[in-house]
Amino acid sequence: MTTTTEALTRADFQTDNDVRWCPGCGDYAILAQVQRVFPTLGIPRENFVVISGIGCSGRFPYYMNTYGFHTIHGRAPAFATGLKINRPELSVWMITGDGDSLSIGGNHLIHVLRRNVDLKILMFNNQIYGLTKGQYSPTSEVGKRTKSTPMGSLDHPFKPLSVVLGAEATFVARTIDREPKHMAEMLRRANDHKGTAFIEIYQNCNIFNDGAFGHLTDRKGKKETQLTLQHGEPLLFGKNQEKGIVFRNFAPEVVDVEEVGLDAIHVHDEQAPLAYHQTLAQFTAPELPTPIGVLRAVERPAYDEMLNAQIEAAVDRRGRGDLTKLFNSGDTWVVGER
Amino acid sequence: MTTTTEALTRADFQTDNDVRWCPGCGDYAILAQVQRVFPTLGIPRENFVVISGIGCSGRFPYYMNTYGFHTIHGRAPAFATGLKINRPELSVWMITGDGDSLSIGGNHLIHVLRRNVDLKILMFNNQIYGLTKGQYSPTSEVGKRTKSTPMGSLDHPFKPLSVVLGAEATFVARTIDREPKHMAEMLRRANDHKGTAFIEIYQNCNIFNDGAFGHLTDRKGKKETQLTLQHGEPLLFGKNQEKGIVFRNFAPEVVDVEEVGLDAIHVHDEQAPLAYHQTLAQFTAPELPTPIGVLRAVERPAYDEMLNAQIEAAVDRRGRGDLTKLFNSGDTWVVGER
Amino acid sequence: MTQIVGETLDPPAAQQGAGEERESVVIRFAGDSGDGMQLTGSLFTHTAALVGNDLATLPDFPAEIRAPAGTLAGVSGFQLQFGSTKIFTPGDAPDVLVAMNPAALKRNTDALERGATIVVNVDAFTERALSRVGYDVNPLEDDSLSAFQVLEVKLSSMTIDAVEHVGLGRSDAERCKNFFALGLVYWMYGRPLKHTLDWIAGKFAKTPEYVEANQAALKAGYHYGETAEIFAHTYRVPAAQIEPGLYRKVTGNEATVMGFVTASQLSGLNLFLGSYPITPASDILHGLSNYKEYGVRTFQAEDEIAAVSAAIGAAFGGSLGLTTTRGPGVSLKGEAIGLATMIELPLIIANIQRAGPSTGMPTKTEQADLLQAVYGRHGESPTPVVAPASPTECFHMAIEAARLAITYMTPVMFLSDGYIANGAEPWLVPDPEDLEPIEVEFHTEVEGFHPYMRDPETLARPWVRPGTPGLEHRIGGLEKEALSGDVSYDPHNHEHMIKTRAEKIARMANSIPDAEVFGEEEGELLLIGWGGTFGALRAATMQAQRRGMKVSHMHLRYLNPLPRNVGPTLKRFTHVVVAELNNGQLRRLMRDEFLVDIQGLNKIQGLPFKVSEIMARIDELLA
Amino acid sequence: MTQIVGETLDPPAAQQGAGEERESVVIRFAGDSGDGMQLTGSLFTHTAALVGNDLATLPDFPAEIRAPAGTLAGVSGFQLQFGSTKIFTPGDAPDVLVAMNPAALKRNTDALERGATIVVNVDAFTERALSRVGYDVNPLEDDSLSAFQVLEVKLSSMTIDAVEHVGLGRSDAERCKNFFALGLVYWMYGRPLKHTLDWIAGKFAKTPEYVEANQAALKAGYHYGETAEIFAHTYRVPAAQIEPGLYRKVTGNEATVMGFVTASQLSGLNLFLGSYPITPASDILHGLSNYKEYGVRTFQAEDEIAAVSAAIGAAFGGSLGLTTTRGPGVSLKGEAIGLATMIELPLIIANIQRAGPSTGMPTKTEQADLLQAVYGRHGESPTPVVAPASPTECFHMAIEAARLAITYMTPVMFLSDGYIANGAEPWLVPDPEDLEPIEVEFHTEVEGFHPYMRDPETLARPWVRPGTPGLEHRIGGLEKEALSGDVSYDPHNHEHMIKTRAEKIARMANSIPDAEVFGEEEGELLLIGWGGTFGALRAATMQAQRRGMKVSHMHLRYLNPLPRNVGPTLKRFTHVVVAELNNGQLRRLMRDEFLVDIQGLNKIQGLPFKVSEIMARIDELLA
Ligand SMILES: Cc1ncc(C[n+]2csc(CCOP(=O)(O)OP(=O)(O)O)c2C)c(N)n1
Ligand SMILES: Cc1ncc(C[n+]2csc(CCOP(=O)(O)OP(=O)(O)O)c2C)c(N)n1
Ligand code: SF4
Ligand code: SF4
Ligand SMILES: [Mg+2]
Ligand SMILES: [Mg+2]
Repeated sequence: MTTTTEALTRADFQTDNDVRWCPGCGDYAILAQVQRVFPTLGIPRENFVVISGIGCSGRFPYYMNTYGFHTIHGRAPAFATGLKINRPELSVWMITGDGDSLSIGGNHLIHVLRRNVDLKILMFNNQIYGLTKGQYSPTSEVGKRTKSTPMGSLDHPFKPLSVVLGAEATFVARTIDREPKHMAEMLRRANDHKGTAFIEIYQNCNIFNDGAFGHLTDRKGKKETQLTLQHGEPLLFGKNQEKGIVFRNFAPEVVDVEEVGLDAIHVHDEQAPLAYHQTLAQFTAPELPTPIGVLRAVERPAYDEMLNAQIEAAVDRRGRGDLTKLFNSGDTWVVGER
Repeated sequence: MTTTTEALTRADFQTDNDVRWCPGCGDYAILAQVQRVFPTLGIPRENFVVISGIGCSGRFPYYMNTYGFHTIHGRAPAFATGLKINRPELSVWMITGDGDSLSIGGNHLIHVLRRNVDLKILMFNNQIYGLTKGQYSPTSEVGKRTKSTPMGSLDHPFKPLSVVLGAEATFVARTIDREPKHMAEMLRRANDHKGTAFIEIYQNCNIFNDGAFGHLTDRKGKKETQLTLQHGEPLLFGKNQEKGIVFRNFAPEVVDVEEVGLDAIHVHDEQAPLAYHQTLAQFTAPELPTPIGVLRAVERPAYDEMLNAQIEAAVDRRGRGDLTKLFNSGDTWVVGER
Repeated sequence: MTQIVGETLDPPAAQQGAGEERESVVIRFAGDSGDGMQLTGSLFTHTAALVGNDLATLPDFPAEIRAPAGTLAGVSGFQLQFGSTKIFTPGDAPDVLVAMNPAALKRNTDALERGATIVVNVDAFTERALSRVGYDVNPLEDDSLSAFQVLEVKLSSMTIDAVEHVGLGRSDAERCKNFFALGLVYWMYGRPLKHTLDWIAGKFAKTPEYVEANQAALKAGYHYGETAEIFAHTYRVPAAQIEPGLYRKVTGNEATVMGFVTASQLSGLNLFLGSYPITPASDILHGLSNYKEYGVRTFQAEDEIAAVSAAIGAAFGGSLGLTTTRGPGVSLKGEAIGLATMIELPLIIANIQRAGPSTGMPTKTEQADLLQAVYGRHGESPTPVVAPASPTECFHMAIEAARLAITYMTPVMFLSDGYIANGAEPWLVPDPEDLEPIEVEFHTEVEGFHPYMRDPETLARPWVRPGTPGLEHRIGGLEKEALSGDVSYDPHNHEHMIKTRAEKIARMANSIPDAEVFGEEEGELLLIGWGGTFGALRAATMQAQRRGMKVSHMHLRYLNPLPRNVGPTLKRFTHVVVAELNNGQLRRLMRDEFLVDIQGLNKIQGLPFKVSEIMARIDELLA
Repeated sequence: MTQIVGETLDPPAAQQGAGEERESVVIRFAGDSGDGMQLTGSLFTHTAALVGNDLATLPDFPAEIRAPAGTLAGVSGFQLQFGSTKIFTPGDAPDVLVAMNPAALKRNTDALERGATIVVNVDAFTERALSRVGYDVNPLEDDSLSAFQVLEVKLSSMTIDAVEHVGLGRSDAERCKNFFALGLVYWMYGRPLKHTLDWIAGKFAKTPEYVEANQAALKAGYHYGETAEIFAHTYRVPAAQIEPGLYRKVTGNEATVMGFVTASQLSGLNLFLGSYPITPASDILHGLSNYKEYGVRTFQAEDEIAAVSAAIGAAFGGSLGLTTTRGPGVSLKGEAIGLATMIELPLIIANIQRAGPSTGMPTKTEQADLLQAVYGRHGESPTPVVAPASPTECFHMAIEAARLAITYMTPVMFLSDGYIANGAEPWLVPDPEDLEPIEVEFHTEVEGFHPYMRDPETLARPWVRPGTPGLEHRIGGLEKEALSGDVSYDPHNHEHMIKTRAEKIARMANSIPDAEVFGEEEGELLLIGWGGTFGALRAATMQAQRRGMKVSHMHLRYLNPLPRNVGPTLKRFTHVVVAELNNGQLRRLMRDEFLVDIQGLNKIQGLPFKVSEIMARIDELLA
């Protein structure tokens, strides 16, 4: 029974449950990183709550020795909202998949983001429905052949970060299952953000969509394909950071840094107008590198804080309610003994 | 019984049903405009289908003498998708409200847009729940006092055009109930677009949210507040078109045209990168004028067309299916008389 | 505003004695949406209450927000019954109809019985207004109303005359005509004006000319009655024998709101409401959002699924989770309610029923969501159901719903209906001290803890708030291992858990009261009802009993599980009839459970029962 | 691939005569997910079919996609029963268990009865593998398996030896061990190898070394049986008396897919499926998406609500609208199904039930969504329900669901379950000419048209395709005026429409067949069942009848409305028992309807009935 946070280690967050993901699944790496980062956040273990929807990712809470809630498909943002409003002192982390969050749960996701409820959302994007055995998902590329699309899928995929930016999310980041250090940093950044923090984690489903992010994780090629974002730093990538991004009339262009000079390269700004972040969200391989890191981090009051402030204000203004006051208000009259 | 389109007039599209909106409601103006534009589109009356969700706007189909379907709250995009896939020759128009489309129906909306089903969506945005008597909606401004928010609403409102752009809508426009000519043009543009056309129509609810768009419809002030978009034309507004918009590092700025010169003013491009359209969607009064017109119009194959093409391709490849073929496939064996 | 029933408010002694005495009277005010009929009715109600009558009211709103003036769709009505005995319903048929225009007359004549009095605003019977609602001939001029006593009053023009001295514009002046009409009706029933005069003075304090005009109109109407001698009779309705105390007029929805706030106070839990607006449940959202100083958190969600899910999230956090809606919303919430059943957390789902199926007739009442409440989820997911019988009872049953949810760690369905939600009654304000606390014990003991260990009596599992050190555990919708709560696919464990969840709900019967039998414990006919049909059933039963018929009435507030005495009771009657505003839903549940050939008295018209309809069936069966 | 049962496939004559004759045999292959047990079982099945046996099969997949190798969670099983008489179920308990590793043994020993044969791959019983599944001692080395005949076979090493000459790597070689095991079992039951050898040749045509290795393993297994003399007996299961014709092995889901495609062809309507993936319904989506050349449009929607809504949109357009799901999906679709009831368009909702409530045990079977199917929507929204009784019957009942939906213009619920969805049977391929067309008439006549006019017999309203000139009209979820279909709030119209919609469904009883009574038309015990319990109930009934007991079996394919002969029939039996895999759902419906004290035989373990469980109840009642 640990109430202090001092002694917490990764082991404190592990459960006895057998981990039931497929061997080789990217989910393992994410679990490990979360278990490593949680003990460092200065939060008592009992104040963590992990809430998930349904999917392979949905099993996550069972493997975290915290309070956990494996809810129903797509609705985790709503459960988490109800919890956080009532228990603002808890650190609420939501785990979801690309299907859970963007297919059945798309609406709850965009609403929680616009409300900016103080939650941390980790979206495991494997571009497939894993748990139901491999149908295409809302993030699968057009033409994907799966059991439900033998002639190839037709739906233009969502770019998850584009969707969440459309909803004016206050914190938007992306990381990769195979980049543990980067992931740890993103988790910490999310934790520090007051409001809804959304992290898309590219996650390999080695059973139904193996190698979907191979171009980003391939040790040799990844410097060419990853664009690591750093606030205040120019948008550089390539083996020797020799390539940069500039924008002309909203259109990104890859340029040779030597040619244009470092000063010409666009400097990343987490607080820039949303359209800039939207541009980054639209970057698609192979034409452009894939941005990794915090795209956007801006401040806006959190819904749960504001609601609880209203409660306090009402108490201040009218005094704490009691039943006598409650019953005796309204239009009343007395009937006397006759 | 009209099967030709030649003789169609507004009256052909009117029904006997008593129109049951509140006197003065902005919905009347929209109805009138739709009834005026439909006969001009060269489509037989019986090929129009008007599908709605629930809300004051949801009554729209009852007043249109076409095929009409008043469905359930928020799901109209899905009904319309099912219809259009099966009956591509029909012209399917969807009517929805800000609550219907962005509250309960937000997910269906973004999915129909990413799929680019060939539908025309008219979203009546009155920034309020009309039919349920005046609760705040997902587009109401923060701090709105309504029956359900006596101390003011807390939720950061959606910018509908931002949300639909996040979903990579192919056609995005905005018009106003009080601008009938502009509205007619938008309706025609939507009709001509192949794919999902989304028009946000600012609509005054004179009962529960009167004057929400007063700054845009006020005869005197509107030149200062409306930014009328024209493809290939600079972003100008003001009484004498003396103000213009430029962008610096994704941030819009209002400039004096004379000062900077007309050439410096940003030229509107319906096919520009999405981030540009997203910038326009983010314009909020009073700092910036409100863009009116077609923000974005790009081409992408329509879902229904592609699906029906797959059907044809399958028939071409395998021949039209018949029952004998169906039954006799798979692993079979014959049991003989014994 | 508290007033005391006393001498100052009594009508002039002279008049008191005048008029014919009536046990009860039914009045309906009807006019255009803009005519202020709801207000007029409310003011009459309040005066009746102050005079000491018992009463019941029912507003009848138009379906449209603002239907065009003068149309049938725009007619707004308010009916009340007041009397010197216990009043159970707003009345079958009005004794007096006040009709402010032809539309109001047309919409309401069918509701009248021979001999009723109609007060019409004859000024409004213009040719245009008549044709607008499809009257080819003026009904005041043919004999179509010959069964009634029609009083043609120039309400508009007399009002304009009466307030002329105030100097309002003509149309503003005319808008006072509802007070003229009210004054007239006050005179008919010997009612004092004082309360209404005071109310006007308070309401329009900032615009003295309105105070003057409205007061003048009220008095003018009263005096017109006195002087014009157009009434054959005036009536007297003496005060009722009412339990002394402080009263407050409440609608069902208001009582529901107070009930849930009270439950939260009695349990010491914060109340959390997750809701998505839908008429007529929205008023509960509106009401609760005004009680922030009671720690009530309201959340207007993006849809019903989010609303119920947030309420479950709140319950997981240790708050009292509530979600309010109407039928279509319940249809959407089924999956999440099933989850609450599995994770065994308290949750209240309040369904203010209206006429279905689908969107149906959303402004009309019905009781057709009972089978959905009991069976409307996949899998074996037993759900308790309670239903208040009257507006004021919503208060008590809301508390009961919370008590059962908390005590048994389960979702509970609270079924109200449009009829009681909008209907109003006087409510004897309780003393908070008399209310029993709801016991809540959050588990904190680490030793021996298992998430699914159970209270031996109630079978409830412990409620643990996240944040409690050492009790970290995980819940979810997959089948749980008994005790540990771990995911389990064991066949016998599943059967055990299914049976345990069912048994837990069945055991609730131990902690709910027996159903009251009104009348003899055996006899020829047992009338069974539930929900808002109470008043009509009780009134009919009393009528039948007075006529010597062996009829008893059992009204059920607990529908799943049923109280223990229901089965034995119904076997003691020759006939058992379940009367409900649906196609026979409680009847089905009871036939299955008791194998008794229960008959149905069913009305599915979007309207409440009339006492006479029930009497007709009683007569038919016992004649 | 069509093969003909004939001489070439018969086992060597010498062996034919050998072995003890058995009427039927149950075999279960069990191993790790990667061991190819499903394939092994399927190949055995196919050979049994070719030899002329009747049979039934049931796969048993692990809940995890890829559980770690060697774990209990990762065990994959395939059970089949084949015989010389009609086979109704995959069998209660295996006569032979093939266990490829300790996990497979541990998971399956409970299922065995005394005397069963266990073939174990002794090579896999390493210390590490044993401890992984919690065996402290090697069960092969204590006496825990003494009730069984255990055959320890070095499956892995012998396979490696047998295929050595092919030159595969060791681990590739080892992976052929399922064929070694299959060969061994073939020898035990005197089965021919030819079909399997051919299958291997075809399957691995591109990699000849696999052909060689797998064929070698198969033969080696067979020869090992022949030479090793480890079997006390071999067995002979003669061919069954099977109706001659072309057969095809189908699972319930495959038959469902074909049924809906066939319904579309028979009606001339395009089939549209709106669906959201959910196991075990997804296979219907997968299956139908392969039939595009039949005009089948499949739409993987963003959720279940969109899926059903799109299907209704398709029906509005004149297509055959279908949506497929499992319980949680039905819980979400309730509101839209209610709309379909109101607008009276055909729609089929297929629910492949699994164990609930909530997420429940999603890989286990159950029949607990019946009450939801009948009552799971707000308001009075009667919904017909049909349920196939076996895998092959899914074909016919899918067509029936479509026929009822179209003929009566209504949503229809098709209730399958996980047991029949994944179970397989031989299907006598029908001649398309023998299938009755489904009549569809789109209304086009303008004269006298009203959207809600009705067929006097079926009460169905006309189906009009948008695009039909002159018939423009509007539909929706608000109550409809009879005939015109305009929005109506008229009280009597509402009651009329509620009753009409109910009557329409009730009249379906006119066009559905009487329920077949298997056995005498009266007697001591009537066993009633529905859905996938058919096989076990029928087998038990036959067993009881053979023992002279007066037991009959009535299996219901139409659950709402019930066939006309159900009521009269059950009154002719002393005992009536409804056997179902839930807590008594059909039983409730029937008790309500018939007021008969129907008893329940209920199993809620996520597993099908065993014949012996039913026999036990029969004995108990009739002893
Ligand atoms: C209401 C409901 N519909 C459908 C399902 C079936 N289902 C479970 S998970 C899932 C999709 C999972 O995809 P994703 O969110 O990408 O998670 P992953 O398994 O890939 O981690 C679906 C369709 C369900 N459990 N509940
Ligand atoms: C499932 C369901 N939930 C709630 C409602 C109640 N409802 C009807 S319309 C509406 C919102 C309408 O707002 P909007 O879409 O903005 O339309 P408006 O009336 O303003 O045109 C709501 C909450 C409903 N009809 N169905
Ligand atoms: S199916 Fe894919 S996502 Fe799911 S556990 Fe296996 S590898 Fe991971
Ligand atoms: S409530 Fe508002 S939106 Fe609805 S009809 Fe009236 S004015 Fe129009
Ligand atoms: Mg996924
Ligand atoms: Mg609105």
